[in-house]
Amino acid sequence: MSDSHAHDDHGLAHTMSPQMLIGIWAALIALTGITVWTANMHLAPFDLVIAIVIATVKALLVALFFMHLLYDRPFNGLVFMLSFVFAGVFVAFAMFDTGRNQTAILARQDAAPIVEAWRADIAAGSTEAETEHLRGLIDGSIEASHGHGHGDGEHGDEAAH
Amino acid sequence: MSSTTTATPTTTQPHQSAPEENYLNCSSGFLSWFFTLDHKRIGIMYLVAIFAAFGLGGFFALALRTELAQAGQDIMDMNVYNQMFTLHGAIMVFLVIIPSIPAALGNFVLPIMLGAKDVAFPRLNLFSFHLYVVGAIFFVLTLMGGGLDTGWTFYTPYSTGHTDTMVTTAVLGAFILGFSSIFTGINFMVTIHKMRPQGMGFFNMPLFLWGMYATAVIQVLATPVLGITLLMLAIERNFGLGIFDPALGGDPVLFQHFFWFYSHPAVYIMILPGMAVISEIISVFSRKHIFGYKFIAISSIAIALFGFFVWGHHMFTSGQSTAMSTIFSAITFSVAVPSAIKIFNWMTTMYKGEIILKAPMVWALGFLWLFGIGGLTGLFLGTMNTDVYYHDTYFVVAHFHYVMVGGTLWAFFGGIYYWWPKITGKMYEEKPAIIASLVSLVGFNVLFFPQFFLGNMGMPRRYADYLPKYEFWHLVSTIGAYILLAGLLMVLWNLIRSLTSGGKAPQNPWGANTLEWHTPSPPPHTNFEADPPYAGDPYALDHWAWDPETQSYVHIAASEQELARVEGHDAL
Amino acid sequence: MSSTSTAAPADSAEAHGHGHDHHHDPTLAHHFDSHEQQFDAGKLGIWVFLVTEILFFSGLFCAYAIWRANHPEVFHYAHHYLDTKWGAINTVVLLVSSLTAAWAVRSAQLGDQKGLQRNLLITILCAFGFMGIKTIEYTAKYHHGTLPGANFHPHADSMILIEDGEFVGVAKDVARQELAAMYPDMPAEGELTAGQEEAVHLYSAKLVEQADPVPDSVPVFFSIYFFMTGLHGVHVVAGIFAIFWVYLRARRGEFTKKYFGAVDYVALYWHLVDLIWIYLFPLLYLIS
Amino acid sequence: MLTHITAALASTLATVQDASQELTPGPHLFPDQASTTAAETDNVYLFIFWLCALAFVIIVAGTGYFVWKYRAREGHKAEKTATHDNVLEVTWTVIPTLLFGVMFWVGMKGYVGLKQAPADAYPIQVTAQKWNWKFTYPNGAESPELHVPVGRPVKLTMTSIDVLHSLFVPAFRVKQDVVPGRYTTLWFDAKDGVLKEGQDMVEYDLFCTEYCGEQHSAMITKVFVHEDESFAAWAEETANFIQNEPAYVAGQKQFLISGCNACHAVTDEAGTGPGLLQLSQLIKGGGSVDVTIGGAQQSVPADDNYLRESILNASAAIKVGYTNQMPLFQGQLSEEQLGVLMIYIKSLADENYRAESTLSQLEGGGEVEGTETDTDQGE
Repeated sequence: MSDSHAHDDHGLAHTMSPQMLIGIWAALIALTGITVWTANMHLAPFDLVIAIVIATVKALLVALFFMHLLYDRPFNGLVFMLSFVFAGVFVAFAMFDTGRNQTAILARQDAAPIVEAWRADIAAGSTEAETEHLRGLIDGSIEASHGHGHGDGEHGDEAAH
Repeated sequence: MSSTTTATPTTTQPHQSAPEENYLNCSSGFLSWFFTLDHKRIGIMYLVAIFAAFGLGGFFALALRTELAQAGQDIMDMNVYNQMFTLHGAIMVFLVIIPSIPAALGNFVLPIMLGAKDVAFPRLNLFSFHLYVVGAIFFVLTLMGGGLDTGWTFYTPYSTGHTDTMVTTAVLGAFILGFSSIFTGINFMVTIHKMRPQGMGFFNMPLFLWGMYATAVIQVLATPVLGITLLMLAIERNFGLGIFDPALGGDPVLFQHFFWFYSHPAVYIMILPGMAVISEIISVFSRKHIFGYKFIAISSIAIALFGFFVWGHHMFTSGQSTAMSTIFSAITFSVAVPSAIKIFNWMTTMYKGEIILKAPMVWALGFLWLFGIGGLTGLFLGTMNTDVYYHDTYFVVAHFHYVMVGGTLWAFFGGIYYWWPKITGKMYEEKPAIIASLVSLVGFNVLFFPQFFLGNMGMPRRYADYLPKYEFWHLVSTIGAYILLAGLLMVLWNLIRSLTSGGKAPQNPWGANTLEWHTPSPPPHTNFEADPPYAGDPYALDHWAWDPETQSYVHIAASEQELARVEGHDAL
Repeated sequence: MSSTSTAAPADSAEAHGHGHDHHHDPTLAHHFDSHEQQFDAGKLGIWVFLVTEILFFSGLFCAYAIWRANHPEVFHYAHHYLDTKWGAINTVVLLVSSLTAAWAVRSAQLGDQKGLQRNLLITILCAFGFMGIKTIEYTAKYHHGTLPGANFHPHADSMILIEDGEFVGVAKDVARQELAAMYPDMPAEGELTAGQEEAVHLYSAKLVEQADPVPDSVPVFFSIYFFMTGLHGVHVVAGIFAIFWVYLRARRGEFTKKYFGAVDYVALYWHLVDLIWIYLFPLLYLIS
Repeated sequence: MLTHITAALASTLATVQDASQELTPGPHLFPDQASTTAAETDNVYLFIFWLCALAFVIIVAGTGYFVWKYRAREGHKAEKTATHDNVLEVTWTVIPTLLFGVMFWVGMKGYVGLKQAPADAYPIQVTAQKWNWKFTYPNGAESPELHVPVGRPVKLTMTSIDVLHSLFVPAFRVKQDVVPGRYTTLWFDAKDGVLKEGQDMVEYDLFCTEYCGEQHSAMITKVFVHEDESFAAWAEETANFIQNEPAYVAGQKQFLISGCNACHAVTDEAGTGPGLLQLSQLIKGGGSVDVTIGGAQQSVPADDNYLRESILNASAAIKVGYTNQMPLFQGQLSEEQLGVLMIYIKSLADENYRAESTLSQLEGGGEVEGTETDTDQGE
């Protein structure tokens, strides 16, 4: 077979040593930390680039060592690479075209009705928010109108931010 | 049986008559088929399923043509018409043309050609067949539960927000069929890579395997994108995803990019296997070594790869940017070159040959002519300003039917006739088979050639009704449809006749040298009775000579390695 | 089969046996010549499968890329709704599981049954952990009404406030602080009465009105977020089943030094799931 | 089959002429070359056609000849010839490649030409919706057919309010999809030659070529190419028809402009939507209509309010027995347009609405309102 008999000497496949496994893993954890850290430094406009570069380094570590690509038959690696080439072409061509057409598309962006809908929705929620009413509610002299539209206090602690 | 025993007719004789055990009679009962791991039986089940689907799609086609025979709404209203052309397209593409050659013939032939006992992953193979069945069921559900009227292209936003037909069911069906196709692709790719016999390097493979390999590459790389696209479509429709629907700020043209990234390569999933079959038939029935083996092989791969960079030529009028259209048009022509190369090599193979006009060859010649027209008319559509005129007119309809039907379907029937003796162990009647092929050929051209004229006259496609000035050619076209129907019925009748009352097929009725002809017809359960013979040059046809006694070809020149092999084998 | 009788000396011993004893070896499928061929076939098969997975996800990454390129403002605004903390924790969880998965392969190769089972178990646990955290995140989104596409109806309380392009905070929290500053009766933290709850709600609605307008097509960000993480989640769940299947087989001691393909293949799949998350994390959570 | 194809081919070969002339009906059956760019497209077509004809003859003649010359027969055996020949391969790789290169080049030149509208082009807004076209002209005129001046480049700026459509004028050899959520443009120049002596107008077909639902194949209209004065006159008249014509007559025109006729008959005949005569009678007699409002079935009085709502936002109350197919006309119709439309529908059953006086007479020729709302279509 074109690509066979490359590794007869060590069994069916290469075996990773514990040191290597731990080492690679530590590196991955470290890189995760770094990427979070850099993200908080607001390095725009390079932030995206940096994030992608770090992610790619991590991906390479996983692929080459955890997935044994470094020791595997070269053809398997080639196959894997191929997928990124074609995915890349797909994304690149599609992006290039939509990018060129943005002017035409943006001309109608404001037509997203849903956004309008919930904006109105929220505006309504605040109409009778006068100071008096607020004070009353807070010191308890006014009964809370139960089942008001938007209450979700009990889940507040999960608020994403 | 290993070819050495065929060395003399005498030893062949008793073998031919003995009712030996084969994959057909080794076990029986529905379950022994439906849950078999034997690639041969799976191939046959595909064959049956595909014929059934073809019948359904063909029925829709006839209904459409009948409606269009004259202007005005005659036998169906616009809604029904829209549903019929949609289901005709969807069924023919997803259930017939795409699986036709790879899943049916490929499953049967590929492992035997490799001298293997089975494909690399028999369970996966069975699984893809079961997926195919499930997908088909989803299509039937679509049919029952209110039909589908989006066109097989599912263009947004019509499919997401403007039709209340069974889009989701149909989309899921196509999604499942996609995975059936993917798994077949993976299976064939691995089988070809890892299970080639000793002495068969990539460049000693029969060209059929090259074609299958190229097809598998596309199935693996393109079909997943169809999967995600349809998934996004379903979610867009049911949950307002907002990627494709302009009402949510999405972009309908983006959907067309997603869709054609799969669906253009899919065109090559459909035609490459056809070319692969033709490469075998032409050589065998010209009694000549195939010409330009390497170029035919490489051109298949080239088509497979280039095919990925040309999808935008379906979108010249869609609102795609001029720059992108230009790039796509340029690359599009690069795909045309390998096809041209193949055609010329096939013709040169026939040159100074000994051309035997049996059914497979007649279908193959039909392929050359019809695919010739289909391919050439493609040039008008790859060229940008003529495409602006022809896009979404009957010219396109005629073009892709010449490729899909005149190309793939003709090759499919050629392949069926070619491997029929091997698959069933029965011979078919030659004369009716040839007549059937010719009738179909005439019918096909009467059916589709006028549609080029309609295209030139500016007749748009997907029209339930049309202006009176188009009536004449539509009528001609409809007449052709019925002639084609007659031809195909004759084919069916001919094949059934052979099953019921066909003569016993010899091991090698055509004198081909690929490995499947080195084993009895039909093959035993494990494909070869002993170890398969050494795989020499698949096109060394002069190793076989016609033997009038057995009415079959017998092996005359066992190659050196082979003899060596056999001695070694006896020693064990 | 084919290659046997003329096979290279290396596997001729096996080849010699072919046709007779491979029926006795349950771990070698009848249509393969040698364990090596069987293993390599499976390996190539799984790699090709991973290729299809990459292209499957490519559609989503394409949608992401196009939207981020054309509407960066949407991403800069909407990522504040995601919780980097959870994202980071999940990344670590997956990395741990990747390590144990790789280690499981090593154990299998060395025939260390105990280690194999232990590693597989840890991997499964991590997978569950990952899904657990995802559930927490999804529930929060559900309660805040930040659902994909047409279902995007965020509650005023949980909307993100941006003023002059600067991130201020979640409306509910800001509201509570400002109210506390204005009214002595309003506790800065701790339990709130129903009335105070409503006050906070009404006031946040007011804040939201005054804050910078929310960019159009924000719903699409959540479409992409839910679709990408959701599809990834489906793969995690599938992984749980696959690994569990391998674990059961390992418990039955089915794997040997010559036959551990299943472990390797499932591990490869699991690494890919990890690999996709490695990209999802910065692309969705870490936008500055 | 050979006979058939060669016949079809022969008939085409036989009568081909120089493409710069008109090809009607001609061997290739093209429609008139009615635009300045049509000839170039047809020339490119002819160039490729002849190459294809040649290639096809080579394939058919070649294979046919071989089949006959080398047919299996007594005493004829296949000759062993070379199994490959790189010179040959390179030849039939390079020659097609070069030809394809030329095709790409000429095609691209033509395409770029089709994409670049001249600066002085006459602008027309196109709004497509299931299943009719609305063309809006700079002076506020609106029409369901496309009217253009002869010998002057025209630029269409197009958008759709529902699904994909595609505007195709065979005679002009132009086609462009109409995409919801964005603007696409198309230009052409109806060349002077199309108007024969004494003609002041000539018409061509205009098709929708992107499948858009049930009545896709009915989404057909006409292009009228006018000689200059007659175009100006037409535009003037059309812009002001609401003022200058009796309300119910204007209403009838508006009925066509808004494409109501695509789904609604003015008899009781049911189409995609209900026929309107019955409604008109109900309004006259003060009857009521059974409708589904938010899934619940109920009966509402058939009065002006119901009529108005049904026009502006039909989905609010769907007449029992019909599906929600009607597009939203809220914000698409000015009060004048809506007014005359309602008068026309009521006039179907009620003579009293057939008054002959016109708005401009009533307003004493007051200035035209509503044209603003007409022109800001889809901006």
